[in-house]
Amino acid sequence: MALAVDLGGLRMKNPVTVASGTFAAGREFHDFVDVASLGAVTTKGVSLNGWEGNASPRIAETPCGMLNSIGLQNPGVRHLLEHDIPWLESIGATTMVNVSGHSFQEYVEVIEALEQSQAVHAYEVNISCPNVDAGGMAMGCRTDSVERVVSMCREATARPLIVKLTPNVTDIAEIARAAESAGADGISLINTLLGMAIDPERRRPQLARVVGGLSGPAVKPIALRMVWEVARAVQVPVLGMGGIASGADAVEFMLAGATAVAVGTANFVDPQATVKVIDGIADYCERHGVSDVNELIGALEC
Amino acid sequence: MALAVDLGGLRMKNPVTVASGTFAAGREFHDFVDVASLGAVTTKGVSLNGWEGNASPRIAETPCGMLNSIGLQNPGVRHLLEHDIPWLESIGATTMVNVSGHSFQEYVEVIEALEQSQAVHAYEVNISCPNVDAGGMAMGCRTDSVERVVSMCREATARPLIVKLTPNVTDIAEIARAAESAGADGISLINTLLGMAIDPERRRPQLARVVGGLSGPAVKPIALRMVWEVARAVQVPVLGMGGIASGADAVEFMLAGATAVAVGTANFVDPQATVKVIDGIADYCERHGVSDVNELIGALEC
Amino acid sequence: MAALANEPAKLLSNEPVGPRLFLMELESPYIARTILPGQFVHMRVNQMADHILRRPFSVYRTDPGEGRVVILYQVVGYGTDYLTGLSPEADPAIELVGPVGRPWGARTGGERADAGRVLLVAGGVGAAPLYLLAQQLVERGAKVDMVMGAQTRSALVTLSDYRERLGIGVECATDDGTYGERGFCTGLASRRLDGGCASDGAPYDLVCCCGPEPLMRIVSDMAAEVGVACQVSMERRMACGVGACLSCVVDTAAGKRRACVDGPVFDADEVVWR
Amino acid sequence: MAALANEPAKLLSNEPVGPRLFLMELESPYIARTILPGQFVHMRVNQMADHILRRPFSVYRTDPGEGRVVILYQVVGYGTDYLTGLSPEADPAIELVGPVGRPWGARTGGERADAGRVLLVAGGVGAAPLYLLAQQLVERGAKVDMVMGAQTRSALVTLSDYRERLGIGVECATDDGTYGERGFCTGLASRRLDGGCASDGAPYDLVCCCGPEPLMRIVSDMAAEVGVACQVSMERRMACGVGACLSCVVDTAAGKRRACVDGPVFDADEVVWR
Ligand SMILES: Cc1cc2nc3c(=O)[nH]c(=O)nc-3n(C[C@H](O)[C@H](O)[C@H](O)COP(=O)(O)OP(=O)(O)OC[C@H]3O[C@@H](n4cnc5c(N)ncnc54)[C@H](O)[C@@H]3O)c2cc1C
Ligand SMILES: Cc1cc2nc3c(=O)[nH]c(=O)nc-3n(C[C@H](O)[C@H](O)[C@H](O)COP(=O)(O)OP(=O)(O)OC[C@H]3O[C@@H](n4cnc5c(N)ncnc54)[C@H](O)[C@@H]3O)c2cc1C
Ligand SMILES: Cc1cc2nc3c(=O)[nH]c(=O)nc-3n(C[C@H](O)[C@H](O)[C@H](O)COP(=O)(O)O)c2cc1C
Ligand SMILES: Cc1cc2nc3c(=O)[nH]c(=O)nc-3n(C[C@H](O)[C@H](O)[C@H](O)COP(=O)(O)O)c2cc1C
Ligand code: FES
Ligand code: FES
Repeated sequence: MALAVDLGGLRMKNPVTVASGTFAAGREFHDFVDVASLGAVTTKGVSLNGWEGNASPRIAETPCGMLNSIGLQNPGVRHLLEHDIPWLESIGATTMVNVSGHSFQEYVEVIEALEQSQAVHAYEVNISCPNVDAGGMAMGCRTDSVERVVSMCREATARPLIVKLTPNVTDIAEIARAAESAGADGISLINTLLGMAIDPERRRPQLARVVGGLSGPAVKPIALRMVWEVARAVQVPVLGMGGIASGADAVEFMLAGATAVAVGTANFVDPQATVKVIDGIADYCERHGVSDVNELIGALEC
Repeated sequence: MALAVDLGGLRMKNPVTVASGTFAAGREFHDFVDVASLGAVTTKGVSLNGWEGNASPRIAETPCGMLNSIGLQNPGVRHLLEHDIPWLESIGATTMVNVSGHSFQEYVEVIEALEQSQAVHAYEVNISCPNVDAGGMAMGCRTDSVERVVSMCREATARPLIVKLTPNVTDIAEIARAAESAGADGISLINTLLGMAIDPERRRPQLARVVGGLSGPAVKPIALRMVWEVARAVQVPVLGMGGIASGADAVEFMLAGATAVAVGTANFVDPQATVKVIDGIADYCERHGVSDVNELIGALEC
Repeated sequence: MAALANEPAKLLSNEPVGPRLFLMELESPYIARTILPGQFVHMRVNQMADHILRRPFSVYRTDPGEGRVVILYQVVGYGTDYLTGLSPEADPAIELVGPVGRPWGARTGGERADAGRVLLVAGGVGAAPLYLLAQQLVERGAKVDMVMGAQTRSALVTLSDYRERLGIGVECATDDGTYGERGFCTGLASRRLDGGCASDGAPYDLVCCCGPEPLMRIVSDMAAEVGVACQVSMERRMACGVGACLSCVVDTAAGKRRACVDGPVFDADEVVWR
Repeated sequence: MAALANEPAKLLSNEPVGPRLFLMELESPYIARTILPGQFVHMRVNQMADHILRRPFSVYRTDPGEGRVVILYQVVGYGTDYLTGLSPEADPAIELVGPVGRPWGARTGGERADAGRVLLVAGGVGAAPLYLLAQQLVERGAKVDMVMGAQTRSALVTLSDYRERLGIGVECATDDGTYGERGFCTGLASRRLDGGCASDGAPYDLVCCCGPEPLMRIVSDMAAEVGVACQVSMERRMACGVGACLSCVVDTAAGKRRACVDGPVFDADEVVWR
């Protein structure tokens, strides 16, 4: 059975990568799964000189989901290039780096730094983090800023450029079209939904930062709808995510139009979730007489 | 203990009403709870001449939530006035009617018809239904249309006018301010989040209408965040809803800034949910030495 | 009809009885006492917490004296699969909303409830909601014949109850031919309708059918052809189960009607089949 | 350190042992064999499906030969309450990710592991993650004293294990004075630190403390004052439990560090208390 897909120029041996920020750069999960067997590893968001992130508590559990307000804590692109990329290269992983910045220029500089490594195979430009004050989500909510940052990144690289969108918008298709027109090779969605949790006994927010990003099975119906809308609005391939925990979930996203999918919060529940999703897709194809997984993309009948 | 609240002129004996569309006009739940004991009954959305609604299947279960695409099926405002309002009046219920329309003018006409009854105590103007093609959500996503429809409704009545917002927007606070400036006495939120569910085995959407509105515990973190944002953005009171199933949930919404709360999907899980929420709020107040429930409104410490 | 209650129910037994078929016995005195043939219960099981909705099940048998109801269920998805794991020892928290819905014969009142010759047609677990009706009819001295279809012999789990407890004549069809006629039970139903009541050959007054929608449609067409009244029990996904949410509507000549409280039993000629 | 595994674990027993305190015994051979004192397991229980995250628990005792681990847990919220309902008969699906984390003494390597005189300070269930350490120290011939605080006498559920199984001298304080000194155990700890090791009065080489954060802060201050090295075991809400998500960070002199894999044991002087 053929499981390989092409995500805007990124050749993936199967349609499954991880959601940035839920898998670090893979090493922490290597005791559980063969990280090189994933379609790609998407690394935790990285900025130029690193960020400290937000205060603790940074997570809260919610019904069938969780909130996080990590705030893109990362040690900077140098550290990634020196410690993580070489390890990923050594095991033969396909690598997509999730790129962050506090300014348009910072995105470009991060990409420029990463261009030096041959072991970086694609970029996922995160213009959708709800947990940082500058950059992040605000940037991803307006077509003009989306077009600008994507164009600038586009000029900085010829590698596959995937743009990651925030779901906290009125019209996701419009944002996706803006990213496409500015040169994106693919659209990745959804990042987390802005949410909040309160401890009524203490009358306090559960997160130090008050609000955070919702992920996990709870958001799956919203993610699926947005993937479906975006896949019909753009020509470039879509990387779908949001609550994927099983092969069936992944197939649903592909039927809705995703070329590839990412497993996020599910890694916390089951550190072997990624390989189970890959196996589940393969099983599904076998049961349904699908010889090439690409047949599933957008095959929803409605 | 004082449980009464004032929702923009609507006197409620306690802060708990029901989410429109989950409780019909109360009669179906009267075997389970004393419907008159609720702070208010919010009736199912009503249009001028009634609508058929969407095809079946109309619901799908999702992780900790459900999708619905009922599509505002209703028998029209005459039927409501002849059958439901008199019953609500007879049991002594406080009644808020949820108003729908396919055009700005239809909203006004529905309100005009309802003005004839003294037993209608407030209006909840639904500019946020994701399940109808004309009117509904699209109208609630833009400040100009929100201002226009709310102004028109405002001219039609001196009764408390609560405007119900859709969460499917980039900036909920901006929409709330538009409603307030156009004369709303209160803001109600959230309506459902647009979502989708797929049956991978049949490769078909689970809903005949393909997309539907997500409700239930899954959406609570998003609802809570939006209530918190809106309560800080406007002066008028907020009616909070989205996944409320317990007294603790209700208290969280009040701490975030809601003056009153609505129980929706939880009615399906437990037909006594409303009274349990009321009792839970009272218990909480007692345990925390709160003598007037109004003390909870916006009392979040952060 | 009896007022609705949300009754805490005690699980007494829960046993496999056929392929993906289980019989669950619950102590639920109010519902056992008040439920009418064709009505159902809307079941909540507490620990199914990520699956928030209740599940509707017909009541198969009752023991009003002992306050017991019996449900026959088939495993088709998460909820029914979850049910199979429940044991009386673990004392799971179960609540039943009931008795819900319009019973068999309720539509046109007395006439049909007094029907003298009734043909029951059941497909699969559709045999469950017909049992209380059959029992009532037998008690009233009506002549009752039954046609029953199932995938295979071992799935005919209600057969002995109908035959032995009620003494009803039942003709069977199985998809794989392991019992009775091979194929669907529509052939049997058609011959019965043509031939009339098994005991005296007189035409039936009423056909009551429950099973997959295609079966119900065919049977309702056949009944219409020979001019016999027909009722069917419709299944829809249900949220509230009490008539408030409009999630369960069935297309009828009179517009969209709620399966939970305007049904589940509908006059077949009212239904607009999809 | 041993590689991480996600080991299916069989529940052997799960009994109340004190106020809101339960002892759970699990068969989990790999973890029983490899876990080091101070490390923990990240537990998943399948039916807690609406609560999707795992819960971290220290391993209290082990029986490596029999492949068993024992967890002492306190009921504080949904998950721990849910655990109380599990019984071996129902054979719940439990998985343990482990062994996770830096163990006691690991920071500065050999020196501390060989510490000759160690004071253990435990508040509440903080006594659990110190037991394997105490056992190891006793086996190595170190002199170990312990100070233990709890709300009330019946909550001192680990006391007999420390005293009888390990033969350690333990001084106690209870909030309500029902056993030992009345009040917090900080007074006892302070006097021990001043007085030195119970058997010979010589100063301690190391203090290991686990309990509520205010207790750990005070003990770490006291240790610093008398110049004794101190380690603490930090609790944070954890998502992945394996170092990938950065949800569990602790503020330290070296910046934000992950409690799950850079801890849970930290050198007290590194921690920036909040
Ligand atoms: C009035 C009524 C009486 C019923 N009586 C019985 C009975 O006596 N015995 C029995 O075994 N089953 C009965 N059913 C069907 C039963 O309710 C469903 O099989 C059950 O809800 C499925 O739950 P699940 O979680 O296992 O399946 P899910 O995982 O929720 O769904 C599995 C499949 O079943 C479909 N489905 C889910 N709920 C319903 C529903 N309410 N109606 C139709 N299809 C549904 C779904 O669309 C999906 O395709 C009855 C249904 C109704 C409406
Ligand atoms: C490394 C480590 C080892 C632990 N060892 C033990 C042990 O041996 N025995 C024991 O009883 N408990 C131990 N805990 C604490 C235990 O993990 C929490 O009590 C448990 O996760 C609470 O789950 P819950 O669903 O019952 O509570 P929830 O309903 O999730 O929360 C209840 C309260 O506990 C807080 N809480 C939740 N998770 C944590 C956490 N991981 N750390 C701190 N606070 C938390 C919440 O913020 C909330 O205030 C340990 C925690 C860590 C990090
Ligand atoms: C703890 C955590 C950290 C995250 N960090 C990042 C990040 O650094 N960059 C990014 O683009 N998305 C980040 N995300 C969002 C995820 O990549 C993903 O878009 C989202 O969680 C939805 O998928 P899921 O429901 O499968 O987790 C993070 C999510 C979580 C839960
Ligand atoms: C079955 C169903 C029907 C609904 N019908 C309406 C409606 O007619 N008018 C309206 O304003 N909102 C309607 N809603 C939205 C609810 O009133 C509420 O805003 C939403 O469900 C969130 O609350 P909950 O999570 O507590 O259900 C409906 C929701 C459901 C589930
Ligand atoms: S299930 Fe709610 S109206 Fe029928
Ligand atoms: S819990 Fe994920 S890094 Fe510690």
